[in-house]
Amino acid sequence: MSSPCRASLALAAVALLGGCDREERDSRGQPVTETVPAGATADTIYPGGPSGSTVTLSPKAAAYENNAYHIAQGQQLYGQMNCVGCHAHGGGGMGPALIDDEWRYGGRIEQIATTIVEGRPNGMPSFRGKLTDTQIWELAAYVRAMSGQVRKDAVGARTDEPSNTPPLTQTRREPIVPGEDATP
Amino acid sequence: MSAAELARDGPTLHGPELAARLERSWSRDPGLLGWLATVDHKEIGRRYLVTAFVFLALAGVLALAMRVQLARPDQNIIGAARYNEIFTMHGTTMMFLFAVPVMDAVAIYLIPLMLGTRATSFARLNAFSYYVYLAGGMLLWIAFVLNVGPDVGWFAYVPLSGPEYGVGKRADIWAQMVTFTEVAALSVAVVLTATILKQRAPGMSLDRMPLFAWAILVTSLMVIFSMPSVALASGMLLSDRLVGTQFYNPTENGDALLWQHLFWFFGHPEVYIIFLPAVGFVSEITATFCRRPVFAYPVMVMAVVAIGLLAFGLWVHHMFATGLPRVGYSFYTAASMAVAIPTGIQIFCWITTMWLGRPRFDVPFLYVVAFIVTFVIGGLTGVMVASVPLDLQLHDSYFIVAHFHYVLIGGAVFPLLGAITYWYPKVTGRLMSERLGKLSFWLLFGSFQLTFFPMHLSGMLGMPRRVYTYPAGLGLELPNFLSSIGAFIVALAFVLFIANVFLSLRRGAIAGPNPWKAGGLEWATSSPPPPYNFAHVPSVGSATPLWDGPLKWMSGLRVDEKEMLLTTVVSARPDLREPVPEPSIWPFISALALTVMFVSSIFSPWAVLFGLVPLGVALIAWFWPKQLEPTAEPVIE
Amino acid sequence: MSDAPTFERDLADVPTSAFGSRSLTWWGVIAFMAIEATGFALAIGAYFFLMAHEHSWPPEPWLPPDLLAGTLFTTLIVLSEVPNTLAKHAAEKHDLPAVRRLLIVMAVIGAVLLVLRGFEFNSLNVRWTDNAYGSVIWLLLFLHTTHIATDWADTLVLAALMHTREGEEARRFTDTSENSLYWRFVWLTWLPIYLLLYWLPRWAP
Amino acid sequence: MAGAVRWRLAALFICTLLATPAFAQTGAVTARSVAQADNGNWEMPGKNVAATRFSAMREITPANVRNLRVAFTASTGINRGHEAPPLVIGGTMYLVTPFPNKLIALDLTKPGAPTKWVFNPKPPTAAQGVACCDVVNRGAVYANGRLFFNTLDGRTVAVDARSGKLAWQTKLGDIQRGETMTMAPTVANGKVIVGNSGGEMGVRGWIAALDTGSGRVVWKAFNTGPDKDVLIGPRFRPFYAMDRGKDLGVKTWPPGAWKIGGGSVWGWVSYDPQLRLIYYGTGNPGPWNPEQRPGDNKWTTGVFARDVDTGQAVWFYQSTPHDLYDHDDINEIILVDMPVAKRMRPVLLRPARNGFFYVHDRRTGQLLSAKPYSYMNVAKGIDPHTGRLIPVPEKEPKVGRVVRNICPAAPGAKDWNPAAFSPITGVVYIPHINLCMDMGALEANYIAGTPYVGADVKMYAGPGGNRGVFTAWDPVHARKVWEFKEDLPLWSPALATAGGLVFYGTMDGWFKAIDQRNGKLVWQFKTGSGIIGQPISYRGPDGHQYVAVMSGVGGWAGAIVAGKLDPRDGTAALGFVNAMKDLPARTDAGGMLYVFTLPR
Amino acid sequence: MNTVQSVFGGQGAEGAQFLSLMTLFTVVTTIIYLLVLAYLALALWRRRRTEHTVESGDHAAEPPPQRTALIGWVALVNTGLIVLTVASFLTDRAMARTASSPALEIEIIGHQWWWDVKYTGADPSQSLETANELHLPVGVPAHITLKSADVIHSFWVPNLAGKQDLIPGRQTDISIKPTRTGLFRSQCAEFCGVQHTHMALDVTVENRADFLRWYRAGLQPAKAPTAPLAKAGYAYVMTRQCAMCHNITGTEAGSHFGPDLTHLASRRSIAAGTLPMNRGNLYGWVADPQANKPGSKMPTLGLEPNELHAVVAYLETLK
Repeated sequence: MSSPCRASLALAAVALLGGCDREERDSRGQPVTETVPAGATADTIYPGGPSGSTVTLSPKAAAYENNAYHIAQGQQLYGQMNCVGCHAHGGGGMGPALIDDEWRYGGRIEQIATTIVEGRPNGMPSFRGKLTDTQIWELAAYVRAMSGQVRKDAVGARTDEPSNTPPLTQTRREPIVPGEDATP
Repeated sequence: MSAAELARDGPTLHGPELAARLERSWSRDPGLLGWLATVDHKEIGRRYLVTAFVFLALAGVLALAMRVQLARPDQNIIGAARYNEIFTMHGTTMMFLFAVPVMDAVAIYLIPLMLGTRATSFARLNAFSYYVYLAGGMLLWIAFVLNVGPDVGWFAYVPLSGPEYGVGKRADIWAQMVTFTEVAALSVAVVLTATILKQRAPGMSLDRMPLFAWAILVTSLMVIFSMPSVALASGMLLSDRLVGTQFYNPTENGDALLWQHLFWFFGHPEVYIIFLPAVGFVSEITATFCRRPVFAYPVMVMAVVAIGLLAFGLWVHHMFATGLPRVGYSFYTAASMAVAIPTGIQIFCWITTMWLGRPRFDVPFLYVVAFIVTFVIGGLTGVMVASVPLDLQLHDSYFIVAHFHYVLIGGAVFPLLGAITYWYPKVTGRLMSERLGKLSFWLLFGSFQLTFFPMHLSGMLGMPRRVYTYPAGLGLELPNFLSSIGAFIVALAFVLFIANVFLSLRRGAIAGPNPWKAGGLEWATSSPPPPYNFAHVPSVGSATPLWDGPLKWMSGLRVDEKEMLLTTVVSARPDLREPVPEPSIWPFISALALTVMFVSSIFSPWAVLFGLVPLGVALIAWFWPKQLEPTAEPVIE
Repeated sequence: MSDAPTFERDLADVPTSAFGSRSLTWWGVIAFMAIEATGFALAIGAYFFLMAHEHSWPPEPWLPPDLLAGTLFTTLIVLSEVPNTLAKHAAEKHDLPAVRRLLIVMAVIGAVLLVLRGFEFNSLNVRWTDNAYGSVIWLLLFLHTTHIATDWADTLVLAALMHTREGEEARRFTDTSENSLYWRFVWLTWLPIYLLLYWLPRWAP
Repeated sequence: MAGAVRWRLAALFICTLLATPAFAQTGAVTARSVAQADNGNWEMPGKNVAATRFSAMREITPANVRNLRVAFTASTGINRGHEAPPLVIGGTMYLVTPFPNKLIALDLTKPGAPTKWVFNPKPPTAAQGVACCDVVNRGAVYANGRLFFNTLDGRTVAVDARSGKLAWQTKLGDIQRGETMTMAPTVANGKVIVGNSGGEMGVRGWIAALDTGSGRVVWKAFNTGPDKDVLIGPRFRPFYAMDRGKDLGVKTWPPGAWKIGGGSVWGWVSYDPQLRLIYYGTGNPGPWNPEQRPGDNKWTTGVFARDVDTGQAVWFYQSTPHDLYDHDDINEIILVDMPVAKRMRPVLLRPARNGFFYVHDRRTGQLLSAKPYSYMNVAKGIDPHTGRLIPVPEKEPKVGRVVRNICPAAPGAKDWNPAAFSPITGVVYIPHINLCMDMGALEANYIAGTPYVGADVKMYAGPGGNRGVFTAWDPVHARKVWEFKEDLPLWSPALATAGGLVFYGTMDGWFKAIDQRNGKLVWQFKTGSGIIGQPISYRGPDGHQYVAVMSGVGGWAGAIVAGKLDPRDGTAALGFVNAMKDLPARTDAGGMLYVFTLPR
Repeated sequence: MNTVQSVFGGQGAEGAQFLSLMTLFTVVTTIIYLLVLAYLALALWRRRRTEHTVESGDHAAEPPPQRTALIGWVALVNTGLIVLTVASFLTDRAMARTASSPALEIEIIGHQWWWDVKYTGADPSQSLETANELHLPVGVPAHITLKSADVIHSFWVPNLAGKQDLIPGRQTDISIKPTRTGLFRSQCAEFCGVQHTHMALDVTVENRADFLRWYRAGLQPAKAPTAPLAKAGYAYVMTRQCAMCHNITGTEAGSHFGPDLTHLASRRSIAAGTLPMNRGNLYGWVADPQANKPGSKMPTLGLEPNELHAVVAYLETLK
């Protein structure tokens, strides 16, 4: 191939490199012994001031957080495991709203995963043992996507259900920086 | 300077001195910028051809990968997800990036030569179309390499390609690639239609036009009236996936069948857009190698036009299994059967040409014979699947895979390979090797039957399309194994053909202007033709000018300015002298701006608005007339 | 080819520019019109296809678009045919000052129409994410808006061109005449869309 | 020609004859109430077992209501939906609060009514996770010295009225299976009649009678399943053929679906002491997606009459066979004697959720009249011979396709908030709603303890744009007397008084009084939060008339405020949020008792 | 040649009609093909008497016999096509007639990568729901209503009849009248995602008595297990992940996200035809479904060995 073709191909390859992990389809999910790192509860106040060490994100967060395949699986699980019964399509009902920016128990993916596993005293059921590790993290990834925390190119604009909420690709929300609690 | 002093070709200025001055005003400047700025239809045609064959090779490798996976039952060499990506890329690349563009390539190169004109109309649009096509192909394949390739099949049925089940950016890349290739194909169609209607050599009235030109004219009109359908459909799919419109959402009263209707309204004309240029090739090759024009010229022209019209009336035969009212289906069965009549007529006329003429069994002619033997099988299986009760059993099975490979490879690729062998001397000045040509021909013909005939059987044994494996014990082992073996031999045959092309570049016999003693105008100029094609404007008296007495010419076109002659639409009487656009970098820049806009609009809908600004600037610069003509050209009404 | 070829005729006297179907760019404009007309026809086909799915059109709780902006737009775009035809005749008579004035008028009309179109977009009473009805009428309006925007940009460039010395060039007059032809096509395609968007929902059962 | 003229004259004459009684308000043939005499107390939510919600106090009249002022207020300290009425027995007022269901006793004899004692049943917090439509409680009931009420986690509690000490408590519901209890019990013939709620959670509905003394379950009848579970025996003689058959509770369901089929009893129970029959309605079948439960889905969305002592079913009428839109039939049942074709008959009146105002003969269940009292487009009417509702086919929800403009919406023409009947005018005063909805059905998965709904719903205002209506309905002529349009849906019960007034509250906090005769607004007072509680009227220790109501928005309609829901999702709170997006701006949550009286 | 999944089977009325029409089409098209080949061969290798070529000077000649041959050929092709079109139309009408009086109502809902089969009828309490298997009484025309829960699938039993697509938001139907008994295999014929390959359906055509016996057995709820290992398996299935997705009539498990398992052990294959039904495959599938059907919605649970034995023991009691 003549020189111009080779140059432009290399340039384009570098530009799109970031695309590949977003599309990675890993339906097996790596087996991780400890589902959720201990102590990842809402860490708003530190006795004697912040301890300086920002909360280390669980290694699984990166694998699930912006992955289109896991978010889509989470979206299907959200409907089939009856989350939609209490939280509707993010607006809430029996359960609190999920598309707003108020997170009683923390808005980071592992905090949401903790809520799903442990349940919460005011009526959130515990799914420990009821869902596999992968499913729980996929649900947590989708819940974050509902409030716009996720990259726009990892979410679908709508589902094949009635049109309920504004397209996920257009929910404006500032991303949550790890270590800093989400409730403004 | 008054009109008289302007340098013009004619009795006072002809021969080598004219050639030198014309060479200077028609050739482009060297280097990368010159390469990108060319508007010479021959250079763009060659680039289209090379790029299309690169994509053919890439898609061919994917076909081999699929055959390896399907050679034995219950294999897991290629995983399910990867296999779906591979068959989607194979189908999409073959249909959008090889079949249509390769026919455009040959047409862009040959039509001006066949019509006796110096360039295509809208030469810059022609250059622009190539770069848009190249960008679309690169988008698809870079995405495939980066694991973002589409995996929803070449016709991406909704809702699988919709926002809920078409996860991530895969289907967006497919839909945007369709937009690229459809912009390119539409541009080429506009260029070719205008060239054929307005730039034929004086005297070449419609009934003296080469049959290939008729085929390309009908193909271009079909592109103009069918491609907008897939543009609209993929645009609606993109907006469903990005901004949440509800076109294909069945619950919000959208419909999954809306996609199928719009896609197949384009889909079926698309396969005839690929087939009709091949009809043109066969007519030209048969005429030259049987030493006489094709039998019943007006009937052949009517057949081509009939196919062009009928193609728009039978798209629903792709949707017989979707539960539409049965009475509607019988109309489409009749229409699908009717399209076999003009094809049958053409086959008869070709064979009659052979009957009346004296066939010379050179490689191009062998490909024509192989075309007839193979394509008629495909056409007849097509008649079978036109019937609803049969199609309900055969639809979406490997029987259909066999059918469309017979009509596409048999019907289009065989004539294409014949055409390349036939016009190779005109493009390169050297003949391809006859011995290597025959070897690759027989190898291809034999291995093609070995590969695709067993697929009729595996389809009737219940093997659906697009399965990445099949269970043992269903009798599918033998046909699949044979197909896999055949596929590798087909690949070998293609490698031999490509080797023949490259070896003959240096070691092929010198061809001269008319090695096959053919009758068309393209054989009236040197091989390879100079940038201006013809020193003087040829004048035509019959359908095969070189066979009917010495060629007469017309003088008077400018020499220091690029100029060509426009003729009237029906009788091709000289009408206007049209300036030919200068080479310009702006078509390339506009294609770049369009690419940036299309690709970034996958990630954010606002890119459509922000992308318009650079595109607008590039387009304005493209159309802005260059320097003022130094001498005010006196206006003669 | 060494000896001198026999020449039948000398083409020096053939003209270099003409109006109407004799010019090459006319065929280019006609081809693009065919492409866009097919696109519009298919979009309208999709509109009727989706309409067949609903019991009532527009679907019950949604109201049809308000008439004001749409009707104002339609009257203005139809009236714009007057300066458009004048510009075409002026171009065909090579009347440069008239063409310059009329192109300015057409550019202003184009700008006003685009502003009116903005009002039309938010008088549709439905969002494109609400249902298939909303999506298809936004699609039709968006397609026609790009149609107007491209021709408006074309008119602006042409107007600028005519004000330079380039204006005297014969080819620019053919360009102006073809631009007027294209504008005529732009508002002809608008009429069916106007009926579909504003009146069919009111008449449909 | 002459015949025609004569015929028309006759018709004219008959019409005037019919029309006259409505205007001659006083003394004409009206529906007499069979309720007991009024002793000035308010001992049960319905005021009496005939559920007339009519107070015989006549001190406050349309003339003097203008200067009604607040006597005292008390806060419950809980910010959820207050649907319960305050009860007044002697000099003490008792309040039941939403979760955690505190029972507060206020001493009316002292100025400012200080708190005497508070009883805390301490229900587990997890119970809030299975309460479909806000953690409400519809009130307690007083009988022979004790107060009986239900807690959210499914316990019936008896508390001694004087000391506030627990007498007994019986566990009946299991929150692990999604069962809660929010209804107000009814005491009939020494038995406390209670039922469960959880129709949206795939619960199997039942009604039970507990002995007032010991809390022992005397009898328990399910609303789905084989006849022996439903206590259907030889005495069961439904009036219409559609309700006759063996084990219909199983035959009208797909196999096993009746076990999670709903039919809960979360509404009102009335009792006729003469006939010794209790009357109650059964809830909606589960799941909402009708395609998942083909068949009539007996015995959901219908009215049962049972013997109070044995629980044996006497008659049943199914208002909505194979319910399509969650039209529970649990609304109040008002027992009156009414002239029908010139003969006085013991009837029961039901402004039902499916939009029809039913009048049945309460001995046999025969349907005497059923006219729509609100706009509807989902039913063509009731077939008088078979008693069966005639649905409109294209309005039937289908999986995979949204059905639009279903009127009335899922909460129906009137939800749980009961109407009041005024014997002085013979008119039923109905506070109800005017909402339509889009509904998309989808396949529901049953996972115990989680919602089992299978529908995407979005509600919006019905024709006219007003989301609420207060209608005066003449049951004798089955005709609307007057109506008072309200912007917000009416979620508060009504109170009628002998003074000729009708009281109700709006969801943005206005407590209104309307003249019974002409429907004119005569007085209103802005309370702190939306009113969805039952207003009551009682004679205070000083012998004067007091009117009391609890102000605290919530319930299904107020969930957007009580649960701080996000208005961008139209389907939140099972679709109600789409119709209430403006409520957060007009009221906030609260929990306050307001007591009004005339200035001394 | 396999008799389980092939269009040559013809065990259904519609399948037989297809075979006869197919033979007619094959005969007619083969005749036309041989004619073309013969004419081509003759044209290429015939002795040249008069040539109409450039070399012979009259290359433009178009002798009349060829013109009449052309018209004859067009007439032949037209008649051939008309015959085929009419034959196809008649076969289509015949198929529609056999579908006129269905005695059996079935509803099939396509999911991403398994089939939900419901025998609906007038009496809802007699309706049966099963998955990935279809039993048909021989000789009885069955009317199958086809719906999809997600993407487009296609229901195709080659031995019995043609295919029909399952399209979300629409309701299509197909009528099948099996004429001979036998065990057949059907496979989804419209690309529907990553596991389109493993979306098969076991079709059993049996005489009426066997069918009614199977149907009544299907109506019975799952029997409670007795053996201790099976009881442990029951406890796991009811309290852990299985009940969240599967329905076992007669137990607490009531979710329809995954296939119905009430009579799993009586089926011929596991996971929509991915593995034939036997103990080893049950172990393989439950232990690691993602290995056998990658991308399937059934996750790899990571069961402990004792849990795996218990669960498989319980599943085997679901006859």
